[in-house]
Amino acid sequence: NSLTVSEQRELEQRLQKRQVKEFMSLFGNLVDNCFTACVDDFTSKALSGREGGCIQRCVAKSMTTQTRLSERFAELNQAMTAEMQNKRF
Amino acid sequence: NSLTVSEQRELEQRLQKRQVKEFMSLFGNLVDNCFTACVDDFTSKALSGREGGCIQRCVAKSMTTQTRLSERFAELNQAMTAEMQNKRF
Amino acid sequence: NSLTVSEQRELEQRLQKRQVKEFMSLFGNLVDNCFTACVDDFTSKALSGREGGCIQRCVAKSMTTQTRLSERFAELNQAMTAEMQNKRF
Amino acid sequence: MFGFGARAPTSAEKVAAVENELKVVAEMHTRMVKICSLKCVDKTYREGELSKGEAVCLDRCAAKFFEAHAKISDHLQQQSAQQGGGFGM
Amino acid sequence: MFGFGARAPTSAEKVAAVENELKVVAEMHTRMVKICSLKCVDKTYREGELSKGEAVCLDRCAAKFFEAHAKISDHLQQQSAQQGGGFGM
Amino acid sequence: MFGFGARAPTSAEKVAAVENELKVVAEMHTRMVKICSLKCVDKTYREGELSKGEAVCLDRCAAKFFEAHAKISDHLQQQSAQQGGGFGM
Repeated sequence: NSLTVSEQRELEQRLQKRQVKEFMSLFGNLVDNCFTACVDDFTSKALSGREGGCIQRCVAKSMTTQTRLSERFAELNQAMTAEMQNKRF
Repeated sequence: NSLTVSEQRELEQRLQKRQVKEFMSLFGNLVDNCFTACVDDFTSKALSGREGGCIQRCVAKSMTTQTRLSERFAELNQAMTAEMQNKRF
Repeated sequence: NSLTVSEQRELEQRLQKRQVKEFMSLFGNLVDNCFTACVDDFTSKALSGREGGCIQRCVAKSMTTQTRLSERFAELNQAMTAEMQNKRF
Repeated sequence: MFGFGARAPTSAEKVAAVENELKVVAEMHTRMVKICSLKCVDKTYREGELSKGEAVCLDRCAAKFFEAHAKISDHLQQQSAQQGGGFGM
Repeated sequence: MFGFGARAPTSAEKVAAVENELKVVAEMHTRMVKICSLKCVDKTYREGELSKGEAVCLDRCAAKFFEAHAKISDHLQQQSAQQGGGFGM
Repeated sequence: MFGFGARAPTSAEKVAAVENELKVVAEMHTRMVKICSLKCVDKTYREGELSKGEAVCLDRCAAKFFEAHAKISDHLQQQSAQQGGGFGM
């Protein structure tokens, strides 16, 4: 299962591409969620102060959420992997 | 439109990849649906007996649904294909 | 940033593939939306006149919506690109 | 629409064409399962089996889905022809 | 972020870079159509045409979407810079 | 399931296998973020920070998500084995 140096380099390139893709989808979901949650008044074509503030808080809160859940995910995933290793050997 | 043996082998390999991908997305949707439908109590960090039972029934029911709809799909798709053949010739 | 003739040809081929893919996803969304919005009576296995009419209006309205929003998108995207060019130089 | 121009298709193109056709059918299947589950299956999961009513609803939903799919495909072609094609993209 | 390091980009990389830019724009377009249709278009489909009110709503929604998109992009860059980047992934 | 048959895997296959494993984990992560945000985070965005209650809810939701994920994976394997595999596809 161990990779040679050139395989590792190939893998890293693919993962970098994936990361760009994931960041794009993250950004897209942020736009979806925050626009959907904050913008509801179509009597004007410019964002109101209230809408702009809501979007700013939505982005901040979403990023804290993302960070917190990613920490939990890493912990839980590590625990699960360790448990599976124990079962296997 | 008929494929040579080597083309057929290439196609089979691709379809196998697709099948793995589709199974993954099926599993993912199952997790989404059953977690969303069954888990709503966050006063504890372990699944309650009620939630666990709900998930088990959700998986069973979803698989029956999937199987039934796949049978209907196959029938309807065959009928549609036959009809299109008749129109063409 | 400018492409050679052969690079341009390669790009066009890729964009054509993407366009087919986008049309497919557009069509899929249309089916999702119009079926979800219009079909709710499962006492029969054939579409009723009301459901069929609703689907027809839904397709027409969705296409007008798509066209209108695409025009707005092109205008806004052009304005944004122009603005970014001005900032850069 | 999926023609290869004047020359004979390469092996890769032939395989891709068959793969694409199967992909279109697979996506239609996935879409149908999602929509008809949503329309017909009770989400409380008090039971792990489909009720008689749910099963009949799934069968009818599948039939209506195929009919709607064909109808929408026809409408789209008509309207694209009228508008000079393109659906605004 | 999308640099090719010190060496000159290969043909494949140049084509992929242009393709990627167009893909980002296409995804933004798709997202806008989905959100603004949801915000502005009545889903009963008693009419096959957009009402005056719906059309105006779509125009304003498109403008607000572009503004929100830029705002969110800015917020994200600021917060990523503050947190030392990464958005928790 | 992801075996390479009798022969030794090629470089491309080895890289793809590692990439695939990481992709499965990444999708699970994305899914968890989406579901737990939906379950725990208030969408009015009057505040830009997570409340204490929301933070605790996210932690518990993450733990429950992992438990449910494992449970569903087990159920699926059992039922697939009983039904002779395939999940109807």
